[in-house]
Formats: sequence, C-alpha cells, structure tokens
Amino acid sequence: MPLLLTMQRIDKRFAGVPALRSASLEVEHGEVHALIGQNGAGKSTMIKILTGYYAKDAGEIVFDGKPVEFSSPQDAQKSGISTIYQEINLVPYRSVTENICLGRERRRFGLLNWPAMHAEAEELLARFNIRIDVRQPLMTYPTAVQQMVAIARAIGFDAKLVIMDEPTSSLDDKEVEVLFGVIRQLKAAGVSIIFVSHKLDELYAVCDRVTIMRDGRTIRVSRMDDISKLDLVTAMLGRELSRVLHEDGDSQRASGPRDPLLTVEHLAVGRKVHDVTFDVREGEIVGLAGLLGSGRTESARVVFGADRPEGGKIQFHNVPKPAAEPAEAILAGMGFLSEDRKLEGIIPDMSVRENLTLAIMPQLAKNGVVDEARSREIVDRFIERLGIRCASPEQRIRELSGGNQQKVLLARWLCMNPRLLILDEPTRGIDVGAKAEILSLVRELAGQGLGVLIISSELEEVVEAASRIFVLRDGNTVAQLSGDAVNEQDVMAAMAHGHNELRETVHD
Amino acid sequence: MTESVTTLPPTRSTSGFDIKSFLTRHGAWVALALLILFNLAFTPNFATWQTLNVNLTQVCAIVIVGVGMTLVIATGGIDLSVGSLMAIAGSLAPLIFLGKLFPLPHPAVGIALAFVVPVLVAGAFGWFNGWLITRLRIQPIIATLVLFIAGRGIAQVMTNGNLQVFKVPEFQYIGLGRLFGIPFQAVLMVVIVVAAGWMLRRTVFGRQILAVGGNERAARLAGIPVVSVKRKVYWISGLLSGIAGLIVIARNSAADANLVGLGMELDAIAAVAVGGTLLTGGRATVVGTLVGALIIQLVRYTLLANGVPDAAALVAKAGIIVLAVWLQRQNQS
Amino acid sequence: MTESVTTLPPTRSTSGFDIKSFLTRHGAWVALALLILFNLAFTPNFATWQTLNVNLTQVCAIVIVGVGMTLVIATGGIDLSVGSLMAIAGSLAPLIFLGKLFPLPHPAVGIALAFVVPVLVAGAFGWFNGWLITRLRIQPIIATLVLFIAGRGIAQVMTNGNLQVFKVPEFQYIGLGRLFGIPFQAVLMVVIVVAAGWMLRRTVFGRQILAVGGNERAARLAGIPVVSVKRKVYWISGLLSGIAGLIVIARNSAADANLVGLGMELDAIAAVAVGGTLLTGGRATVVGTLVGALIIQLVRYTLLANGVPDAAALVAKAGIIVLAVWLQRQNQS
Amino acid sequence: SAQELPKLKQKDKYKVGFAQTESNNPWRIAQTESMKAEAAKLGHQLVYTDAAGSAAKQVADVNSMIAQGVDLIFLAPREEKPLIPAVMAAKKAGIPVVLLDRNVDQSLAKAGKDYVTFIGSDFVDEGRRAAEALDKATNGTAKIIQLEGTTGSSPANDRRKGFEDYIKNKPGMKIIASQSGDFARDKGRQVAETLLQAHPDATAIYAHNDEMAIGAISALEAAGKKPGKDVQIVSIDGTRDALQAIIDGKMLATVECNPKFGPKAFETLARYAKGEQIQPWVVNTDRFFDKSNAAQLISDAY
Ligand SMILES: Nc1ncnc2c1ncn2[C@@H]1O[C@H](COP(=O)(O)OP(=O)(O)OP(=O)(O)O)[C@@H](O)[C@H]1O
Ligand SMILES: Nc1ncnc2c1ncn2[C@@H]1O[C@H](COP(=O)(O)OP(=O)(O)OP(=O)(O)O)[C@@H](O)[C@H]1O
Ligand SMILES: [Mg+2]
Ligand SMILES: [Mg+2]
Repeated sequence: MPLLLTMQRIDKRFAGVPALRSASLEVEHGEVHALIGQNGAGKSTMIKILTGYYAKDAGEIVFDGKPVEFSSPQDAQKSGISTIYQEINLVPYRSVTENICLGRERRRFGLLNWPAMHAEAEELLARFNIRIDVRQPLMTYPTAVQQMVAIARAIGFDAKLVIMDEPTSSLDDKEVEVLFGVIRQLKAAGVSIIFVSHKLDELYAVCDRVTIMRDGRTIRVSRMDDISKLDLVTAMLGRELSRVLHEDGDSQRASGPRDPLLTVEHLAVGRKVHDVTFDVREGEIVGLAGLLGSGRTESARVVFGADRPEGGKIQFHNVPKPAAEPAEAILAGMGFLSEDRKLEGIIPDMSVRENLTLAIMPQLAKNGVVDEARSREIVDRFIERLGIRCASPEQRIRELSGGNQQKVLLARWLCMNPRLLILDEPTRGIDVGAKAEILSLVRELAGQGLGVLIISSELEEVVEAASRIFVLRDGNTVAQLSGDAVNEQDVMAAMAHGHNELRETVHD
Repeated sequence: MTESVTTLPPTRSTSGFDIKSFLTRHGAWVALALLILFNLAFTPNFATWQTLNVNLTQVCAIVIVGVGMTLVIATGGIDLSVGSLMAIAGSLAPLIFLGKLFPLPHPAVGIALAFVVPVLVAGAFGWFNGWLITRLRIQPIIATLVLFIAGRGIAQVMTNGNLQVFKVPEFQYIGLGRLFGIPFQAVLMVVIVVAAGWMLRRTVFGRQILAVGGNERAARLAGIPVVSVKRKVYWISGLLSGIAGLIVIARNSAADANLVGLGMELDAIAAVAVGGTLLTGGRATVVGTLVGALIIQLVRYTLLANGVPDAAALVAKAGIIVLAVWLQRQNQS
Repeated sequence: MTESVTTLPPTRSTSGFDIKSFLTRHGAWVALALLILFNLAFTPNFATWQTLNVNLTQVCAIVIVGVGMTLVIATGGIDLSVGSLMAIAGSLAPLIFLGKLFPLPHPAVGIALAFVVPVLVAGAFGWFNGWLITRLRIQPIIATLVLFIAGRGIAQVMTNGNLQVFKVPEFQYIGLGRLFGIPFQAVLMVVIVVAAGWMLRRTVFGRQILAVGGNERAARLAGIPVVSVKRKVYWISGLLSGIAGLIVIARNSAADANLVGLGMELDAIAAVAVGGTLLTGGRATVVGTLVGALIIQLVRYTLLANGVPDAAALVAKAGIIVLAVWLQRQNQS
Repeated sequence: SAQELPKLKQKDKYKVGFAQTESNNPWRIAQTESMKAEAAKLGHQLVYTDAAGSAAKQVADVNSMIAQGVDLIFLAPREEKPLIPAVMAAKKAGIPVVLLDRNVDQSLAKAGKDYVTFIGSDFVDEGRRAAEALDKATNGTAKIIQLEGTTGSSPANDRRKGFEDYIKNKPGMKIIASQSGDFARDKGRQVAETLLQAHPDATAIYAHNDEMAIGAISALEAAGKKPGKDVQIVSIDGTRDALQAIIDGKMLATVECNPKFGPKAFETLARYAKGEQIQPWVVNTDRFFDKSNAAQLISDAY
C-alpha cells in the first residue's frame, strides 16, 4: 500500500537546542497511526513542522506522492492536512458556530449564510452526541466541550490526513468512546489519522501502527498488535516502568482514620453546583469523579477561594469559613493545580524558575527581597525530582513541551509543601513514566500527612490513587465509595445511575 | 450511548430578564435617553431643529472616525494617528482645488480631485500604519503614535504652516450642504455607520476582523489572512479619517494643519468604549460607537448650553464616560 | 532518572555573537550612541558640561513619569492621566506655600507641605485610577482617560484658571538647585530609576508586577494579590507624576494648570516603548525607559540646535522612534 | 450673503456674550477681568465662555450663545479663519459681533458688513517698536535669537513681520536662530536653553511675548549668563513679571499689548446701539515700558 506521508531525517533546533534529531514518520492511507513518546520527545514539534508551523532545519517531507514544504498551517490545510493542536486554539468570544466554520464560512451571494453554518455546526457536533446552543460564545462552555468543538472543527474540513495532538487529555471516558467512533468512521472513509496520546489503552483501542519517539529521535515503528504494553513503555522511556514505580502504593490506604482536614457540606455555586458534599482527612487521597460539567472544577475552585460559594459550609483545618481569595487559601496551606494549563497555569514570558517559585515567593523573600540563591537551589531540586526537561531553569516556560509545563506547575505547589493539595486533571498531557512518578510522589507525600483531593477524567487514575471517592452528578454528590467499592465498575455505576441522595457504598 | 449525550447550558448564559441585566446590556442607550430627557427638561430651546443640526454636525467627525476606530479595536489594535490623518487630508484638499499643487484644466476637476485624492492619501498613511504593525511587528499604540507625531509635521510641511482660506461652495457641500434639510454630513455619517455595521455582521471580512481580535493565533491557524485583515482595517481607518478631515475644513472654510482633528483619537476611543466595544478586541458594535459619540457630544452640548464653567464641564464629561463604560463592563466580567 | 534530566546549554547563549543580534538586543543603546556621535560631529559646541545639564534637566520629567509608566505597563495596563496629575500637583503646590489655601504658621512649614501634600494628592488620584480599574473593572486606557480629561479641569478649578507666579528659592531647589554641580532634579531622577529598577528585578513586588502582566488569572491562582498590586502600581505612577509636576513648576517659577505636563503621557509611553518594554505587559526594563527618554530628548535637542523647523522635526522624531522600537522588536517575535 | 449688519436696539441693560479663546496666561485673564468688571459696572449681564485654545470649541461656544439669544457677542477669535462660520452664524441669527484683539480674514468677512468692528492692537507695529528699542539699546549691532509664538497664529506672524521689516535695513542686526516657543514659558525656556547652547555668540533675544521672555531669562541664568548685560531681551505684552524684570535690569523693554478691553468694548457697544458709524478697526493704544517708566507703572500692570 503506497504511503500517504513520509517524513525523513527531520532536524529541528530551537536557539541551538536540538528538539528533533533526524526523526522520521510514515503514515499509510487510511490508517490510524499512533505517535508516542515522553514529554519533550518532540511529538508536537514533529507535527508543527509537518503543518508548516515551524520551518525544519533539515530533512524531507513527501505527502500524497509529492515532496512538500508547507509555508503555513493554512497552506497544509489546503493540501488536505487538518490539525487539532495540543493547546486548544479557538476564539473564546465568538460563537461555537463561528469557531467551527472559521476559515471556511458558508456564503450566499457573497454574504454569510448563518442558517447553513449553524446547521453545519449542530450536525458536526451531533456526531459527538453533543447538543448545545451553537450561537453562544465558546468561552461559556467547559474545557471538555471546547476540546470537542476543536475536534469537530478539524474533521469539518474533508481532509486526507487528520492530526490529533493529545485530543483526549481533557475528555472523560464517555467522550473518548464517542471520539473513537468518529475516528473509525473517518478511517472507513479512507482518511488517515495521526493520533498523539499518553493513554496507552486508547492507542490499543484505535491505532493500527505506532511510531515511538525519544529525545527527538524515532526509536521504533511497529504494528500495534505486534508490541506489548511493556515493550511500548520501555521503548518510550528507555528504561522499565517498574523501576520508576515505588511499591508503596497502598501504604496509606491501610492505615486507619485521621483528623479531618477539609469538610465541604451542601456546597452550591452558580447554576452548575447545587449540593456538593465531601471531605478530606490528613494523609488521605480523596477522588472527585463525575462526567464533565458535573461541577468538580467549580467546587474545587470555591474551596480554593477562586470563586464565591452561594450556599453550604466549607471548613478547612478548623477554620469554619471558606477562603475569600486564593492567596488566603495558600497561606492556610492549600495548593490548587488548575485544569487549564495555558489560561490559569503558566506565565509564558517568565522563566521556569520564576514560574516554579511563584507561589512561595513571599516565603523566599527576606523583607521583600527575593533570595535568588535559595530559589535556584529549590528549583534545581524539583527539576531533578520530577525530571523536567528544559534547557535551563532560566528558559522561558512557554518554550517547554506541554507535559513539562504541567510538571513545573505541579512543582509550584509541591515546593510550598502544602497541607491540602487539590489536583484538577493533574496528569493531563503527562507521559506514562512521569504519570507513574507523579502519582507515587503524591502517595509518598500523603504518607507524610498531606491531604490530596484529586479530580481526573481518567477513572483508572482516580481509582488507583484514591482511598475514597465522591461521585458528582449534575452538581450533586450522589455517592461516596470507599474500601473495596473503590473500583471502576462501582464508580461508573454511580456516575451513571447515582441517586440524588448521598449513598454510602462500602463492601468489606 | 444516548445517556452520554452532553446538553450543557452555557456557563455564563444570560439569566432571565431583570432590570439590572437590562441596564447593563443597554447601558449606552439608557444613558443617551436620560441625557435627552434632561435636556428637554432643563436646556432652553433644546427641542429645536437647529439644536439637532448643531449636535449632528458637531458629532459627525467623531462618529466617522469612530467607525474606523471600532474596526481597528475589534482586531485588538488601536489607532492614535486618526487626528493627524485628518490634518493631512484637510491640508491637502485646499492645495488641490485652489490649484496650488498643479494647474487645473477646469475648477470642477479640482473639486473632484479634492474629494478623492486627500482621502486616498489618508488611506495610504493608514495602510502604512498597518504595514508597521504587520511587517515590522510594532505594537499598534506605538506604530500609530509615529504618525500621530509625524502626521501634523507632514501637514505643516505641505502648507508650510500657513492657514489656507477658501470659499468653494461646491467643495464645502460636504460640510455645509443639506439633503432634504438634513445636513449632508449627517447623511454621510449614517450611511457609513450602517455600511460598516452590516459589513461587520454579514460579511466574511467582518468575521475575520473579530476572529483576529479574539485570538490571533487561532485565526492564523484557521487560515485567516491575519496580515491582510489588519492592513485593510488600518487602511479603512485612514480613509474614514480623511473624509472626516474634509468635513471639518469644509465646515470652517479654512484648513489649519495645527488644529484639524486635534485630540480626535481620544474622543473616538472614548466613543468606541462608551459604545460598548471591547478594547481588547474580539467584540465590536458600530452602532454602539454611534451612540457613544452621541452621548459624549450631548454631554458637551448640555454643559455648554447650561453655561457650566469649562473646568467643571471636563470633570462631568469624564464622569459620564466612566459611568457608561462601567455599565457596559458589568456583563463582561 | 538522571537520563531524563537533560543538561542542555542555556537557550540564548548558544546563538553566538553576530552584529544583528547584538543590534537587536541593545537597539536602544546603539541608537543613543549614534545620536551622541552625530551631535559631537555636527552640533556646535555640543561637548560641554552645560549641554549635558540642559539635556538632563529637560529629560528629567519624562524619565520620572516614564518610570511609573513602565511599572503600569508591566502589569499590562497604561496610564493616560500622568500629564493631568502633574498639572494638579503643580497647581496645588503654590497654593500651599503662598498660603492661599490656609494660613501658614511659618513659611518653612509651607515649603515642607508644598513638597509633601501635592505628591500625596497626585498619588491619591493615581490610586483612584487603580480603583476604577480593579473595582469597576474598567479597561486602563479608559479608566485613566477619565482623569486625563477631568484632571486639568480639577487643576483649573483649584486655581480658577489663573497662572500662579512665584519666587521661592527653597521650594524651587527641586527644579533649580544643584548637588556637586549636578542639577538636583537629575540626581533625583537617577535615584528613582535605580530604585525602581532594583525593585522590579529583586523584590517580590517586582515579580508580582511582572506576573500580573504576564498572565493575570494564573497570577491570582498562584496567590498573588492582583488587585493590590495593580492599585499600588497606579498609585506609584501618580506619586511620580506629582514629583515631576513640582519639578516643572519649580523650573519655571510659575504654575499653569493648562500647560503643566501637556502631552506628557505620550512622551512617557514613547520612552517606555523605545526603551524596549513590552507594551502588552509581563516584561519591563526601567533603565531601558531612561535610555528611551534620553533618545527622544536628544533627538529634540539635535533638531532644535541645528535649526530644523518644527514640522520637519516632528517627522524626524517619529522616524527615530520607529527605528528604535523596530530594533527592539526583532528578538521578541 | 449680502444682507445688512444686524442692528442693536437701545436698552440700558444688555445680555452680552464674551467668547474668550483661552485663559492660560495673565494677559487673557486681565482681558477677561477687564470685560467682567466693565460689564458689572454698567450692569450688563455677561455670558462668558472659554474655548481653552480650541477653535472648534469656540465655534460651539458661539453657537450656544446664539441658542441662548444674547444681544451682542464679543468674540476673541482663536484663529483668523476657522471662526468665520461662527461670525456668519451670529449674523444670520441677527446678533451683532464685535471682534477683540484678533481679527478674522478680511477676504471672508468684512467689518461693517459681517461684524461690527475689530478692537485690537497693531501687532505689526508692536514688532516694529520692539526692534526699534533693541536697535537703540545696541546701537544697531545684535545677533538675535527669536522666540516665535504659536506657528500660524496672527500675532506670531505680524510680530515677526514688524520686527524683521525693521531690521532689514540694519546691517548690524541679524537673526541667527528662530524657533517657536508656543507663547509658553516652559517651551520658551527649553527652546532658549537649546539655542543658547548652539549659538553662544547671541547678544539679544526677541520673544513674541513676555512669558517666553521670562523663560529665556531663566535659561540665561541657568547658562550662567547675565540677562540684560551679556544678552539683551526685548518682548511684547507688558506683564507684571516683565516689568519687574525690567526694574531688576534683566530685560531691556517690553511693548505693551493692552489687555484692558472692557472700556473700549462697551463704549463701542453703546455707540453702535446709538446707530453711530463705527470705523472697521478701533485701535487699542499700546504703551511702551522700559526702565524709565517701569517702576511707576508696574502697580497697574497685570
Ligand atoms: N518554541 C520553542 N522554543 C524552544 N524550545 C522548544 C520550543 N518548542 C518546543 N521546544 C522544545 O522542544 C522539545 C520537544 O517539544 P515538544 O512540544 O515537541 O514535545 P512533545 O513530544 O510534544 O511533549 P508533550 O508530550 O509534553 O507534548 C522540548 O524539549 C521543548 O522544550
Ligand atoms: N470561575 C471560572 N472561570 C473560568 N472557567 C471556569 C470557572 N469555573 C469553571 N470553569 C471552567 O468550566 C469548565 C466546567 O467546570 P465544571 O467544574 O463545571 O466541570 P467539571 O466537573 O470540572 O468537568 P470538567 O473538569 O471535565 O470540565 C471547566 O473546564 C472549568 O475550567
Ligand atoms: Mg506535545
Ligand atoms: Mg474540571
């Protein structure tokens, strides 16, 4: 079968730092091709070079039989390459329709044909089982929905090749299912897909072949069913995962009840959170599960003082009132890792070091003057500990790969050694190795008395990490699971059919 | 599968009708209405045809420039050079129809050229702004600051600092003429507002402007020709400034390179902001700008007509601007 | 583990030295150097102590205001009201030391108060700007436009439009005095620049300013008191404007509510931009602003001294600004 | 529009408009005060507006006066031309206009036809007298720095003309540098500082108004020169500061530009109401101040 795309001996340096070292990638007609690698391996860069977002330093690209050198993404788009970038790139103020039709507006007599465009938007979203008012500004919808819009937009162009750079990082399992359905349709229609993801199960679910990258090189290409998960991970990390995982997994699950740290009762926020109740004890990892829009993030934001509660009771460490501002919460010993890295996480123009120490600056300061030496020493420690890939601590964080940015943000909270750490989608866009490291790190810290509230769209992750799980549904806590009830089936069941009065489920 | 159908209400959709949300959504209109009522009540012979004309003719220039400013701001930019471009166009026109630039075969030719050339020249300078911004990647506020400073210099060089006087009814029709008893400039203003508003809402170009202002990177990735969109927008702003310049000199039967369009940039920006356009780009309303300009004009007139001392007038004007803008901001947070 | 901790050489150093990257990184300095060389070559007796003094005294106000403007812009804002605040402080001081406001127990008291009170008042107005921006969430350009307009009105009301003339050496020391032969105002300027530069680079507050300008929502979630940071910054800008106002009136032994600080906002913004501060916030250099102001001042001096007519001077000035800014932009794209 | 000049019927109390152009210098303030004082003395009602230096605003001011239906408008036009429409509007509305201190362009509007008359000084003559004074003091040899008024304004144009015409046939008197100081003290000072640096050989400064002259004096002192000795200064206006400077020997002379329009203005109003024929230019007489008379006249200077 002739190849749709071949990229060969691609080199790319950023200000002298190599990001790609003679990397290669081959995609067949009508296949779903997985592109995987550690954070910073060069996946996104590879894609951006293909679509003409960056210019390559060396190497050649052949697409659809012709050697190509795209000057810009729209150039690539014209030739039939449609891309979903890792960072959602849409226009928040404009309506969903406009975002979907951006760049290929429907016209009648040279004028915009709104009815047709709305219809198209609704029809495209329908393929993802999403029914929303497409006339509303995009920013009024959750990250997850925005991600779906981005995907709908990309497949809206009838392309020969659709590139998805970590499309599922902000989707929950249900939506991932839907997405796979669409991917299979596309494949059946002869469209090829490049699929970047750090979730291995997904790869096995939809991908035909896989290209594995490490440190800017292409390490291995294989058919999906010829390679075991273990080999995959080993090739990707260049070492065995098991050596990364400390076997302290259940240490804290065993141990008995501790003093309450955070208790949230009958919380109500806006129109999305009606009656949410949960609590976290010292040294305990508690999970918040729920479908997207179930109110997890907004509940968390209120606990952290980022939003105002409208009802209910929040008690953190014997302080019976909620924090008024994040600053207050931080002083009280809370950390909050936002789910939206770009919008609420990084400060792009600041260095890795400044970003990492942002939350502890006051502590780092002697009467208002930052103690650079100490900050350097701390930063070096965390770069080492989390294996953050950066040219130097002084490199601008915007130049880091998505996953490495996420690690820096996590470090921002770990370095203040908090009492309670709220993690909203903590492993979003992080490779399996790092994910395992981070989760075990969290467990380790919990072992030392840190309370953790973890929100994740990956059930498996919550279940693995948490000793208790609260299930949210339409802004209500519908179930609390603990003990052996902490397993994917029960959580799924609760998420789907959970009744609206709080139900304790404990098997023993 | 059906159970996983996502039917979210938008997080920040409008929650039913209440007086506050109404106020905030139509803040500008409300403010305007209040002003008119106030005047009807207190300002001597306000409800006269003459008053209407005075206000219309005085607001025209601001509105016409404001429309261009609205488009520029919609792309996330700003144009400080409008006043200077008015001066350039205003100084050039008389040079042409007075035949100081080149001999005229027939006066009519001069008049015709005096309408066309200055506007095109202003447009060219506007395009130059766009070029500085897109090609040299200079931030709009600085790029246009350049012509804000240099523009007057250029105008003065052209006229070597002299005032130009004239009495050319055919040309001055643009500033003094009437159509069905309505000042021609007012008619022109309305036409421009309607056209621009329609363009912004109905045409692809309009959408592109808003997309660029909403998220430039996304727009570029979506294949929108960001560069040309920006250049066009500054070009339009230039053209409209040129027209405004002609109106002003026609009204005064004199062109003064030092004074034509002085301080216009801030009046225009204020009008845009009061009208409810987001100064960070991505959202714009041309009609709003018209309303905003009317508010500012009416405030000025009210204070003048009621003999409020200047100093106090300035303070009041500022107060009203902040009020109107604040009303707007309520539902944008 | 160590294997995934890459120890690549720092990003910037590797690009090696070439003339272009040097130019772009130090664009402002190069421009300044060229200007000085030009003057040494062509301007009659340029290399004199007195010339230095003239330029230092003439640039002081712009630099001092520019420092405040730099901080404001670093948070992603802008302050159009600086000129008006200068006028307010400048009009208030004479009222105090001339005892028109309240009887003075002893002239010395008047002098002392005349230094303190006007600056504090200007600071208060600056804080008001910050309040409009943080509390009412009005965009900085509009919020400060309010005092830009109203400020002069207020100053005129205070003095009911009268020009105040005086001869009070003790007070005028701030504008005319000398320290070791160097104009006191120049010393003051340097002190302010150094202090602000150090603050921005070394202190927590400096970091917070840049963080807010870099990504406001992220800064808030990282526990940075965004609101108070912003208010402080506008407050500082107000204080510095006040000081500049005092210097200007002291220099002229006269205070004129209509003229003090006229057009200062744009000079300051230009200085900041030429100095290489990013007008979108998040990155700032106070020393750069000093250099930028010196460039603008020196351009003005050069053109005047060489008898270039005003008009042409404007154009040249604009040209130099665009050149300097363009050099800056090269390595920011 | 060739219709007649609007008449003014005789009353003992009038509602009179005074459209001032700006009030940012002592001269304007003195003019305003003289007008207000005279109106108060005669018991007329005075509607006062200040255009704050903007021709456009002044046009609006006049329009609002028309709207308020005043009997007569005293207008101090900001510029020679842009105020014509205001004059015409008043005429159309049947309100006579008297121009103060600056005339409008004669090719567009005529005294006695479009407006009653122009009351004001002779700027050209002021410039000439300044030159004359300098000539006498330096017996015909001077390297002169000229500080011009606002570019394009009629006082600036005329005062330059008067001065330059006089020194044309004085080979010893040369203008070595000439830049605009916008009639303002600060700008005047900065320009003077710079020009003095570039032209240390200057022996005289001619400023188009006293404010700039005062600025020049502080510039000289900053440069360590003795104003009045190393460099002679002549100027126009006759402000209190200027007279004081003359008394202190820092300034040679200043030609008055008389701001006290009140008496002449209302006298003209009365005559016009009586139906007398008013000459197109009522000249406001200007005095001349130097060390001979400055001391005794400073008391009533403004
Ligand atoms: N604009 C840039 N400037 C400098 N370095 C960059 C830039 N973009 C990427 N890099 C570097 O190139 C390397 C590869 O980045 P890339 O984004 O391709 O990684 P990735 O495989 O997509 O990782 P992730 O899975 O976290 O998205 C990283 O080390 C990153 O620091
Ligand atoms: N105050 C806020 N400001 C900005 N964005 C917000 C705010 N509150 C919530 N969001 C965004 O709205 C989206 C929905 O949040 P919500 O908590 O309702 O859903 P969720 O349960 O967190 O589900 P998911 O996290 O999968 O979207 C989130 O992506 C969050 O980023
Ligand atoms: Mg990536
Ligand atoms: Mg969430």
